[in-house]
Amino acid sequence: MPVTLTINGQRHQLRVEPRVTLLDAMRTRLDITGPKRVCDRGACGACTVIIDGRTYYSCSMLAVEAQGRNIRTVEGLTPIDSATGATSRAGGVAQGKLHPVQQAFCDHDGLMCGFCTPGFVMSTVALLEKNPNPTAEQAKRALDGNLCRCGTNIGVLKAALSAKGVVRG
Amino acid sequence: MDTPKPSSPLVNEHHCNNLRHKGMYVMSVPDPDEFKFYDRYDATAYWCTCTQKALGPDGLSVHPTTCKPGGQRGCCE
Amino acid sequence: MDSRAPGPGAGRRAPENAHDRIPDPGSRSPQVAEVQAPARPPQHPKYPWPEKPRLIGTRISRLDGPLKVSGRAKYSYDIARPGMLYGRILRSPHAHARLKSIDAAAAEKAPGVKALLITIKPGDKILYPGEEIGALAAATEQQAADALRLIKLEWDVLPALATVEQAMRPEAPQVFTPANTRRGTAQEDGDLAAGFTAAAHIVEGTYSTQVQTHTSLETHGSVCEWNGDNLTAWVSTQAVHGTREGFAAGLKIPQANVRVITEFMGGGFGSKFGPDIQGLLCARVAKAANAPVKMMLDRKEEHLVTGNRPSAFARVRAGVAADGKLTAFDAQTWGTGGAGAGSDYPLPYIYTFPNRRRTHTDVYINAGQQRAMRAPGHPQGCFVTEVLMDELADRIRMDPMEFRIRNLPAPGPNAMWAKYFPMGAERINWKSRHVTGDPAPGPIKRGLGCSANRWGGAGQGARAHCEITADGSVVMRCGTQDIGTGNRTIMAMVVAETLGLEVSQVTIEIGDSNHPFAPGSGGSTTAAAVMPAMRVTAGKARDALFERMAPQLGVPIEQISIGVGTVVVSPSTRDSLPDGPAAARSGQPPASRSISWRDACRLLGTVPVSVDGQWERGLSAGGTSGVQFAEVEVDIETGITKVKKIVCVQDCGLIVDLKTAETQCYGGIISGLNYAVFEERILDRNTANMVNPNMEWYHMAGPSDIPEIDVVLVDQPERGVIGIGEPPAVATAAAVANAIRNATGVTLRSIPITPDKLLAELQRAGGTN
Amino acid sequence: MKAFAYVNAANEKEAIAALSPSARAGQRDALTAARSGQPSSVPISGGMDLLGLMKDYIVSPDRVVSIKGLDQSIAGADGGLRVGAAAKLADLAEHAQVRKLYPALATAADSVGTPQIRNMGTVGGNIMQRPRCWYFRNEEFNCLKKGGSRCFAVEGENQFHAIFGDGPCHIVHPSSLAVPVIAYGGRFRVAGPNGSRDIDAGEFFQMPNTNLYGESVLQPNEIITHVILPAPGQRSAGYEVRFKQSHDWPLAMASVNLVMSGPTVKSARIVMGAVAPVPWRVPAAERVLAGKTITEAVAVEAATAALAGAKPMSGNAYKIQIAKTAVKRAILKAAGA
Repeated sequence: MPVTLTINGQRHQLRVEPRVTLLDAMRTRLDITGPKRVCDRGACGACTVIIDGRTYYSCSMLAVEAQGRNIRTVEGLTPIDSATGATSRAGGVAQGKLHPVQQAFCDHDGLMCGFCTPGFVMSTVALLEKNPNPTAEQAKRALDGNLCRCGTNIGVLKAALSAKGVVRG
Repeated sequence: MDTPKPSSPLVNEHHCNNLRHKGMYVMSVPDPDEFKFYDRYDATAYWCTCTQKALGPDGLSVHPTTCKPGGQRGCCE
Repeated sequence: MDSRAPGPGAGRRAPENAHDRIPDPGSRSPQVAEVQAPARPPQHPKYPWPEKPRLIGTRISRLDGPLKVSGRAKYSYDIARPGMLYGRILRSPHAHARLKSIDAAAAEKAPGVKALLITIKPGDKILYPGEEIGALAAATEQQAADALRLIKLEWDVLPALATVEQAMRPEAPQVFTPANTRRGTAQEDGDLAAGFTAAAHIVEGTYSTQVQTHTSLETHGSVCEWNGDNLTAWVSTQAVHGTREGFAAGLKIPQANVRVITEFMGGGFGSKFGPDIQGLLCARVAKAANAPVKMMLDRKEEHLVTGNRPSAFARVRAGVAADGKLTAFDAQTWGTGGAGAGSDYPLPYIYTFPNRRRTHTDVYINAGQQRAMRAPGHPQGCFVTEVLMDELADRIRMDPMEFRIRNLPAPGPNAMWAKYFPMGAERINWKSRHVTGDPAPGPIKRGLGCSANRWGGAGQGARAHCEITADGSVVMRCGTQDIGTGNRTIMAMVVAETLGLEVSQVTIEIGDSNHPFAPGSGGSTTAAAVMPAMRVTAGKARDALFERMAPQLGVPIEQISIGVGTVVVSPSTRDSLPDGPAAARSGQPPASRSISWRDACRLLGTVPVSVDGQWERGLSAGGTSGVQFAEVEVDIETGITKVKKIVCVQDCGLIVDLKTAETQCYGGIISGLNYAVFEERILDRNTANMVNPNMEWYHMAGPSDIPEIDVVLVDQPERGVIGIGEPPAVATAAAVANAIRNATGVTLRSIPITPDKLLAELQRAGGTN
Repeated sequence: MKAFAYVNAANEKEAIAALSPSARAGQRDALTAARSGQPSSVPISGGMDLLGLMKDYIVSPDRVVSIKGLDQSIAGADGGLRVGAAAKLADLAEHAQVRKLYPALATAADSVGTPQIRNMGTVGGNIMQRPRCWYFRNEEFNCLKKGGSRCFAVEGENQFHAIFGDGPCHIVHPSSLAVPVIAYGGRFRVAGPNGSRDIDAGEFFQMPNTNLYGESVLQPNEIITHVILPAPGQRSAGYEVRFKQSHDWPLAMASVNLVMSGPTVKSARIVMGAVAPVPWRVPAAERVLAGKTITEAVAVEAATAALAGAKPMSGNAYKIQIAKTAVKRAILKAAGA
């Protein structure tokens, strides 16, 4: 069925079966692969996106049900710098032009293999857009829907508590 | 030149050519002190490179004691 | 090791297991190089580590951080190729069964299906749930899943072994050939009877650890694309070269025809060293469909078939003398690594029991097989020994840390526990530790515990290629991979250090089997294998640059050296390394001149510097030691443990990037915390099917479960680089278990320490309220 | 997940029409479909639970009817509270009046899952979610609830299963909200082909020996539209014990609602969650509190009474202690002690 999705401010029209999740539509049809498929059951947070200001598990929502809503993925936080481009080579993304949360994750090493990272970044963005100065407890609770297997949580928490300049959503 | 020499404390030329374990890819330097801190042990996970599983082409489990030419297993090389 | 004292294990004898006897090596060459080499640190490397490094040992942010935080890092799971199909694997729903019939006709004709492959025939037996029996590829994921369900299978379901108890029963059905168990030979040393006679106290008990699965966030799998007879595979692997070899062997094609790419990789923890059966199936259906195929496993498959840490059981009897010296250790141990795989682990761990005996038995059950998992064997041995140590310490009423120090093996650079224990004690406020059983009123009991760990971590064999071009670009290519450790970043640090550049000026290309050979990333060996190759190759490139510059500048090569972002030409002779000893000595600043890096490289014209280099002795080592302390709060009315703080004192030789090294420790500790209280593969005892193959009931710590973690990294620059992926993961569970014991006064000899176990012990000890 | 047709219902009426047997291609009888556990039309709201069931092939409907058009308001009504079934759990948890007047409800909403689940999940969806029993949720086990012949938990892995109820199925009811709703004496407003009716929350959920294939009296062509609570007692609270402090299900929880007469309890309602196939109200414990001033000893006495009838399975006796603690602490929390 025809589905129109508004992702990172861009409208995408596609035809998908009703059973296709928002996550799979983004990943397999639109090459938006920041959101990851990890547990595929709403238990790990790697697929987290922000819809109308709130975090959602995109694995647990049908694409058809996401129509008419403002969907933000991790890609939307950082426009691609045409000078460096999003090459697959390390360091290719526009240095110094990251979203404050992304920058804080880099600065505080809130990532290792990086597979959970887009989800954690989005949960942190949603938290800080609502509450720019969270306590450690508030930050942990806000991130409780995300899991990391490498064990980057210490860096993630430091990033969440130190990222400044996030605009209230 | 320090070219790694092809030999292994666990699997050697008397074993099936298709027997594999992680150490064959990682090439860590044997630690001469290791057994000062505990006795010898073998925590190794083995697999067969033909099947890419821990079971050989004959459906039996892969292990250095059985993956040897001349044994009962017909699949060995 | 201290040469004055014989090592505590000096008399330890090797077992008589056939595969432990090492026949004379060195005649024919197997396909895979594995190394037997002297590990003694070498003497005078041509390119030694700098005495006063500019970058090494500092905190540098991950080079691939921006790509990862922006979602633009493309993992194997993210690869999309034109015309790509989606593959799914047909698996056994049973743990032990014989196939009666199979009918795939409907699936073959199903919409979107382009290739179908059945690898089982009636009469064949499967040995664990999820065992592979076929695969197909279809145009969409949904079509692939639909088609899979159209395949009709009829089975004779056979009795399955779900637990070690079931498998070890004398009347158990014989599921495995030649038997359900494989008994090892006893290892013995000293005089056990005399040891127990000398003991003032004896502790007896059965200790156990669970099966845990790797649960890498990126599942196993690949995208396979054929171009004629050539295969390109994007694989989530810890070993691009090993995986190339595996594809070639499994598919019977030349390695020259295979290219494996792993630009980014979402965790492996020891479970990803080859294409695996799913890689072969992916390549085969891609060939049959004549189209690229993506075949990534789902979470359930990942739990069932891609590896796990074996369980461990130990029936132990151990003695201690009145003076606090260990006297005797007698253990029967067993465990399961699944269907036909081993489960051995080191025991007793670290501490010196002069008289001891141990026999291990591998027990096979109908479950997916074990694979190497973050310090294979060590967390098991550490848990059993360290909990026992606390029990023994209590018997002689000695502080458990003092007791440990009294029974340590001789110190050495790889055995620094006696120094680290007091360091950690200070930071956890060990002075505040009460004797076993928190006397404070109320349901919340607080406790402290400690434990020790060791690991090897020496690597070798990595090769690299470096190019410096006239525009000043530096490209380093190496067939290693960054599995999340920060390898890419520390590689750049070493290259930049050597060439006087910033890390951002260096391009590191890894994760491709077309690059020069480097070993797989396992055993905490990557840093120790790759950093020397970086130092040597960059050093050679620098020398080659100087060689090319010298005639053009009209100076002898000895007068050219590296500055910071510059090449320095000085009239005096000096050591070729900018940061070498000679540089430090040269006091006079005569009329040297600096040429910018760009200008210096411009002299190369159209022909770049292009050199090969490889790992050399003297720049890396193995053997690490560490201690950990835990502080917990246990609610004795609910059995819920909250880990409040972990202190970790850990060495790892020369620290390259302090930031990523610390993160490795955090990660190891959190994995140990999961092992202590949360995660467990739970099999239905009647069918051997896993009941929690998900991330909901397979418990893992989330943000609110993470304690404060205090890491002290001990820099040992004189030892060279040593890996640190595994060491910090070893000791946490034991420290937490000991802290829980200290808090509650009850001994938990089994992890994970879940509320049911804790409440049962509390009940036994006299009730909870 | 099996393919299905998608219907976007604009309102209640359309939703019910789409869910009704007559609207279905197969014309199968709704009750037969319900008994088989495989209704051919199912409503979707937040979708968290349904998509998981469908991905695991536990439920494979032919038609999915979106009911997001339902009321999502949270407002005072008739001296009590009316919550639209489409209200998000996050909104309920953060609602100032709810937090003040119905703390057990707010606590329960706030402890559901994770921020993402609370953002997506609705009140109606939480009430109507299917059990989390790992035998029910794994396709390999054809358990009683799926039309099979046995409950695998009985002789299997039952550490998270029920300690009350006589089976034959031993799930624990998964809804955290249902527990305080019953404690507050609430009711569910249900819409169906014949209009709207209210059902007492305490009568809404059904034991397996009454209804093996579902967990409530709701018919397949009915939907919950509102949760309606009367005025709360002067004191109330909820307490949940969970294994992980991050995302997890409760090992046991309790909601306590006290009508006070000065410092004395006039009447009490105590409901436990995660201990039985339905939210488990414990009149014996309520009676202990009646006429008493709450002290630790009284709370322990009530908690002991609450668990007196527990019939643990082979591996979950520990939950008795945990549930006892939950009840005790909920009572003390409600009393402000």
